[in-house]
Amino acid sequence: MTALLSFKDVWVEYGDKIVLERINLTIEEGAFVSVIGPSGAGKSSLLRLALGQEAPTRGTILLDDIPLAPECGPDRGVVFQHYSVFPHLTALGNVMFGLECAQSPLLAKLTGAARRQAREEAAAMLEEVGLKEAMHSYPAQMSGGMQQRLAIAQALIKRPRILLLDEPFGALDPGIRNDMHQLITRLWTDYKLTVIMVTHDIGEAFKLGTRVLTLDKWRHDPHAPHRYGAKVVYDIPLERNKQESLSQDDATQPLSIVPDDAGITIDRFDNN
Amino acid sequence: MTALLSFKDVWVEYGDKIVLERINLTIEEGAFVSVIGPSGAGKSSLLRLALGQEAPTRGTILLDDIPLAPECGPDRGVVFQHYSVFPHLTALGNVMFGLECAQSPLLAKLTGAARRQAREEAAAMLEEVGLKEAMHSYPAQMSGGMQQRLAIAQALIKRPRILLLDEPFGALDPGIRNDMHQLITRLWTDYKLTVIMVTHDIGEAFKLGTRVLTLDKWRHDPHAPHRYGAKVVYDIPLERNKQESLSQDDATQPLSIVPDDAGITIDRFDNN
Amino acid sequence: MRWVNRHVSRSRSAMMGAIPIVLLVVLYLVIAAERHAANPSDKILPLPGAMVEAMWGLLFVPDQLSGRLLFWADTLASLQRLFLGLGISTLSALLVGLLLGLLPPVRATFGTLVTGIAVIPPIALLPILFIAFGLGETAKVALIVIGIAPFMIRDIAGHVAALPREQILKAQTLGASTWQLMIRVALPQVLPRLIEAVRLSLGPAWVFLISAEAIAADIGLGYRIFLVRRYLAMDVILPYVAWIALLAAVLDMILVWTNRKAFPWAHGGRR
Amino acid sequence: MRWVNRHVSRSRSAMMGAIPIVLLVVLYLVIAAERHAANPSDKILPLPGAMVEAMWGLLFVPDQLSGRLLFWADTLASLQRLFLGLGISTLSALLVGLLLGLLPPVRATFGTLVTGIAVIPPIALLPILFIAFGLGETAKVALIVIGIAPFMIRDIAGHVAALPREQILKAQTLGASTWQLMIRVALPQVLPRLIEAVRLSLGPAWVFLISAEAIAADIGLGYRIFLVRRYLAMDVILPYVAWIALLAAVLDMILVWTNRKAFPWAHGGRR
Amino acid sequence: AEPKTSFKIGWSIYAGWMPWPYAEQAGIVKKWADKYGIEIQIVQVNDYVESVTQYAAGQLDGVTVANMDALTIPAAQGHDTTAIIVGDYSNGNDGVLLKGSDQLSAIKGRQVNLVELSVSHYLLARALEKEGLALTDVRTVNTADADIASAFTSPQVTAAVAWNPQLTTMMQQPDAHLVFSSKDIPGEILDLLVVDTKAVEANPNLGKALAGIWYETLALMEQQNEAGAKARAAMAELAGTTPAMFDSQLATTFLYVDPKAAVEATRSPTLIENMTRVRDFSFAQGLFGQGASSADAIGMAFPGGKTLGDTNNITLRFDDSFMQMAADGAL
Ligand SMILES: Nc1ncnc2c1ncn2[C@@H]1O[C@H](COP(=O)(O)OP(=O)(O)OP(=O)(O)O)[C@@H](O)[C@H]1O
Ligand SMILES: Nc1ncnc2c1ncn2[C@@H]1O[C@H](COP(=O)(O)OP(=O)(O)OP(=O)(O)O)[C@@H](O)[C@H]1O
Ligand SMILES: [Mg+2]
Ligand SMILES: [Mg+2]
Repeated sequence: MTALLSFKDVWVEYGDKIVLERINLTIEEGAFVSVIGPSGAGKSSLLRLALGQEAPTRGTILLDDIPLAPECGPDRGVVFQHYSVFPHLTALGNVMFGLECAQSPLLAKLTGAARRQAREEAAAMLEEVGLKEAMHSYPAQMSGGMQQRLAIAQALIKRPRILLLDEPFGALDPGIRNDMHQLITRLWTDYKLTVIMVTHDIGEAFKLGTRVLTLDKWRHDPHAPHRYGAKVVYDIPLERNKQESLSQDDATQPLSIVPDDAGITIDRFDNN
Repeated sequence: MTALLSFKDVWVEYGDKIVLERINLTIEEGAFVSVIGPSGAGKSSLLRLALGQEAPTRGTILLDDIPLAPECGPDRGVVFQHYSVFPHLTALGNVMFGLECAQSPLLAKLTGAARRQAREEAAAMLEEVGLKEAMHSYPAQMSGGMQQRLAIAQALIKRPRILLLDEPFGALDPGIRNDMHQLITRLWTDYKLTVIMVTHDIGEAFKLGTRVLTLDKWRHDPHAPHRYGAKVVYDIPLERNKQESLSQDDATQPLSIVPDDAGITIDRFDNN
Repeated sequence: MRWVNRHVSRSRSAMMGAIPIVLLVVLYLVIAAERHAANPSDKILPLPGAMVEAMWGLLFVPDQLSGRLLFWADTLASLQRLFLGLGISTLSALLVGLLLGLLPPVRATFGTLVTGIAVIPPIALLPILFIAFGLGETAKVALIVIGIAPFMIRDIAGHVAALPREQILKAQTLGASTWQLMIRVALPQVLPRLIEAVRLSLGPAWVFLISAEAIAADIGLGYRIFLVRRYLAMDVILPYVAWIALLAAVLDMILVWTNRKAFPWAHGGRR
Repeated sequence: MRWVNRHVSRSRSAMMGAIPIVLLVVLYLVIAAERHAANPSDKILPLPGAMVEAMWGLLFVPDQLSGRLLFWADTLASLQRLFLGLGISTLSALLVGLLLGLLPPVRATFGTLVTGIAVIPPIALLPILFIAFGLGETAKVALIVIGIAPFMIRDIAGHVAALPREQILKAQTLGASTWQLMIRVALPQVLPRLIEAVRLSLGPAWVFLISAEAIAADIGLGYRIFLVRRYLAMDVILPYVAWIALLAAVLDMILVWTNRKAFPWAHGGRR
Repeated sequence: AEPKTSFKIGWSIYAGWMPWPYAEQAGIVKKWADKYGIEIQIVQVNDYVESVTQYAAGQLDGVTVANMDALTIPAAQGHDTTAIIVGDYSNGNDGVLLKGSDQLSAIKGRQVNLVELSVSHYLLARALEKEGLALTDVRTVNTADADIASAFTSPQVTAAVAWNPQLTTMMQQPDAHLVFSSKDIPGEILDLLVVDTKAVEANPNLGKALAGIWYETLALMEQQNEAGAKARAAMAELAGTTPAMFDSQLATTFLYVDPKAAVEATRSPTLIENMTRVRDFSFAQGLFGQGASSADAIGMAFPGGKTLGDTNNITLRFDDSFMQMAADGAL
């Protein structure tokens, strides 16, 4: 498989605080990369870089071997950690938005048959995330988990080439979370997406990913805590989950080998 | 133990949508109640009732056998699902706020020795949640997990009689989460707090709670999905975790019997 | 219960809101009565009787020459100017505000200019204004627009610029072009604020309208006030001012109501 | 790159901001030159030479009667009034705005009154103002305050009322009394908006200042403008207006800068 | 080119000018305009100064104005202006008011509120002159004409100069004394109708129509019968006042009802004398603008070829020909 996204010696700094340090990373087309690491390590920062929301302080990021513009576009979909949806649109409106933008450049509003079709598609996606009955609710009328699912539905309906997920299932109960796992795996296989997912659930990381990255500070100086940034300290490929091997298989099979978290979270405190 | 908080035939409705239905519940002083249930079931609504943020549509809530005023006070501490902290205060300022309010009624600002002491106390609490080095950062400069820990520290420093936690550890990695479990259990035992905690992690619910409540719709009519609200469908006492039994014991011992989620999350979809 | 938590029902709120106004009216009556006791021909704080008498003719007796009921003709003329001015300002605030708030290059280029225009007191430019727009209706409407539009533009632009960055990013990942972002994300979210801005501008709009009518007009509420001011006819001025306040308050209420009805998403929060 | 994403650096921004202003100046010069070609004694759009000449005397030659340099004396007098008016308005906006925004009973009782005052055009009530405040400096400052304070109060109250409900609740669970909530939660968070409100009020404040000076004064920028207005002495009016705009723009810049420096938390976001 | 046939005449509220709007509403304007095949629009400008500056800026073709302002505003700006009707002179319509004293001399050292650089300023200068004082002996505070009445109610204001109708209002203050008025300087404050010289030269019908309107209206309002009273009542209403108040204002206005009297006043040498005084005061106050080097900078022309000041820069002309036509019944 070819390199879709590559980070070349990337640094992220805020003032004199080093957050990410010397990140060298190549993500292949069709990969499902799980990113884990302690709170404050820089996982969200890494996603922001890939999204084009922020430019690295040093280093370059290449998308298809072309330097990434500090701009995000429809090739990348995102679910933010603080899941944000459009407060002025109903659930249905939020999900339809992407379809409308693509099909109606001028008004971003559809009419007639096109509208009906987009509506159906959006309704189907909402049903998949379990929001069928909240279709006409505004985000302010939804619970936390419902808003999160809405954000997922909104990103998934576009089938973006790269999907960036920042703790997408954090506010969901195990049952619904499992359904979401199935959904995302199905879309990932069907549409050959590339997924980068930040999660705190190590089981989830290993269950879904074809590769698990662990971000953490590689050194810690108690007198100058901001001197050292996080690096990729573990990079575990999981052949088992690769799309080829999954294609005949059921993606939702439970994984038997979920590593204990003790080995992965190295220094839990003082990461900030 | 005596009844601290009791719900008597409580209903919560939004327009014609019934969210909570006929809730009858007695929470004893010193209990650690874990609340689980599918997304959108009404867990946060239940906490809002206990907090006094919202009044029930029908029914009464008694605190110490006195009807609860629709007002929250320093006897109840809270960590919201969308963890919110004061954006204009640093981490330290956020944690000190509660101490300052109590000790300086006029200006809510401390000086001299009192200030130094409050500062130390707050710093110690921040260290406990792993934010020692981010003490002088503003919330906008923190990661999601750091903000969540800040919100926890802010609530804990007041040692409120009743602590209401809405998915307090959702954005934390397993290592830090474990530390938080220890912290909260210690404070709970030391200060004889009463805790109501909403969580999606069933393991966590059973590990920490003395009682696990499951909220869910008791009936579902596909043609009128809003007709039926959620009730307490399971109410499992866990003698093992009770404060008496814990006092000599280590609270953080891993629980061996974590029930499978299949039996608890009854109808995962269409709860909204 | 703590004062922050004392919710006041709508009907009680209306009652409580009336209290200070009633008190003020009573205070006025007491002072006016006192002044009249000292000087029965006092013109500055007329008693209600005098006001009713003075207003009667304006309200119900057609003007000999034109056959119009002056009070109503004044009201009509002023409201027409006011609505035109407000309408133009609102539209331009929406248009320019969106562009300015959303597009950094536009903001860089025109932000300073808008600020500059906003801080130039249009009253100082009155002579130029009348020369540029003539003595007709245009100049009056123009004064209102020049007076309030820059403020509204800046307010809307500020609000658009303060939209959560995440929303702008997310819309782009969903394929929205700048234009689509503007009309589907920024525009609808800024509409409630636009209504707010209109509310806040109502006061200044009246000020500019009255200033314009004071200088060049032959009809209008402001014209009448400045006309009779030569005679210190407070018995006409005060009812006119009260009428303006009433009109403005009703407008304000309509705007509040519209805001609540038209944008349920902005008010359907958890509160 | 999409226009929304085109970030403009500060130095370029300053340059781009100058473009439309320079263009306007050039446009003025062209039109003025044209008018002067047609009528050499045209007074409405004076050429720069005439302005310099007219201003020279005001700037550098002491006035025969008072011995003052008129331009500077005018500026000083006006700025003094302006700052007093702005200061009083800002303080009262903060005070009343906090109370109104935070405490529902206060809002219910005084909200209507503030709205009422906000929409009453103060220049219509001048006679009453004269009685209450006389004709001296107090009256001028009072006109500014009455003109802008209600707007600022409403703006601040609206902003306080829009603080996330969660924060108010949380502060209470942390033991904050209403008073503590006001000074420790609402006040500091509303300060950036207060500076914003002062910025937005600068324009109206100048308007009221100039109106006040037009009505009764013997010194001040507005006085001078209205005095020479009758001779259509645009060669004095235009430089004066430009000077006012410059003063206001500088004030505006200082306020923006203060806002950024004083409230890092409000600007230290992820952007 | 076709001569212009559509004209705008501005007016503002003053006792001596109220016949204009009345004539408009009573159809007299239309009658005369039709007769001479032109269109005349009578435009009210609420603010007196604004009406004159608008005329000076070319937005109006004619305006009602006091002699001093005609000289210092349009004429001083090089706007060639012709006074075709000398309507009246102020005979008590302008006055100096003092509180607490009925002696003019008490004004010394006081703060005086007035519309600066206007006829009020001139009146004040003349009053001080008669008292042997100079303008430097008082402190003037510019006060808008619409606000001066209410300003005078403030205890801080103890001296003011104003014209009617404000003057009447102000005199009703318990403590107010009229210590000097235009009655003391008859004929010096004239109320004119001026028009753009070029316009009236190009189309003399304008002058004829205006003269026709004016004298027909004056004749009507001077009738001491019901029709006259009705006309005056209508004018009072237009001025925003009561008929009684309006009549009292007319009493202090010396209207040249008879065109012959107006012609006579325009031809009399006292006009030149008065204008000399006015222009000297104006020049001393800097009202001729920066460019003027002497009181002669602006030229004036009077009937019979008499002139005053720079003959190469005549911008204010007194033309009695239309009044004469009215007197001759030749309109
Ligand atoms: N303002 C409102 N108007 C209408 N419905 C509302 C409103 N607020 C909440 N609801 C509904 O109440 C139900 C319960 O919401 P609540 O936030 O209590 O759920 P929850 O159990 O906390 O879910 P989650 O686990 O996703 O946070 C949801 O179905 C939601 O749609
Ligand atoms: N604007 C900023 N200024 C200063 N420091 C910042 C800023 N934004 C983020 N940081 C710091 O960058 C670090 C990484 O933040 P990031 O949000 O990427 O963490 P994370 O790995 O996503 O953590 P979490 O799991 O808690 O969400 C944090 O220590 C945070 O304090
Ligand atoms: Mg994160
Ligand atoms: Mg919830």
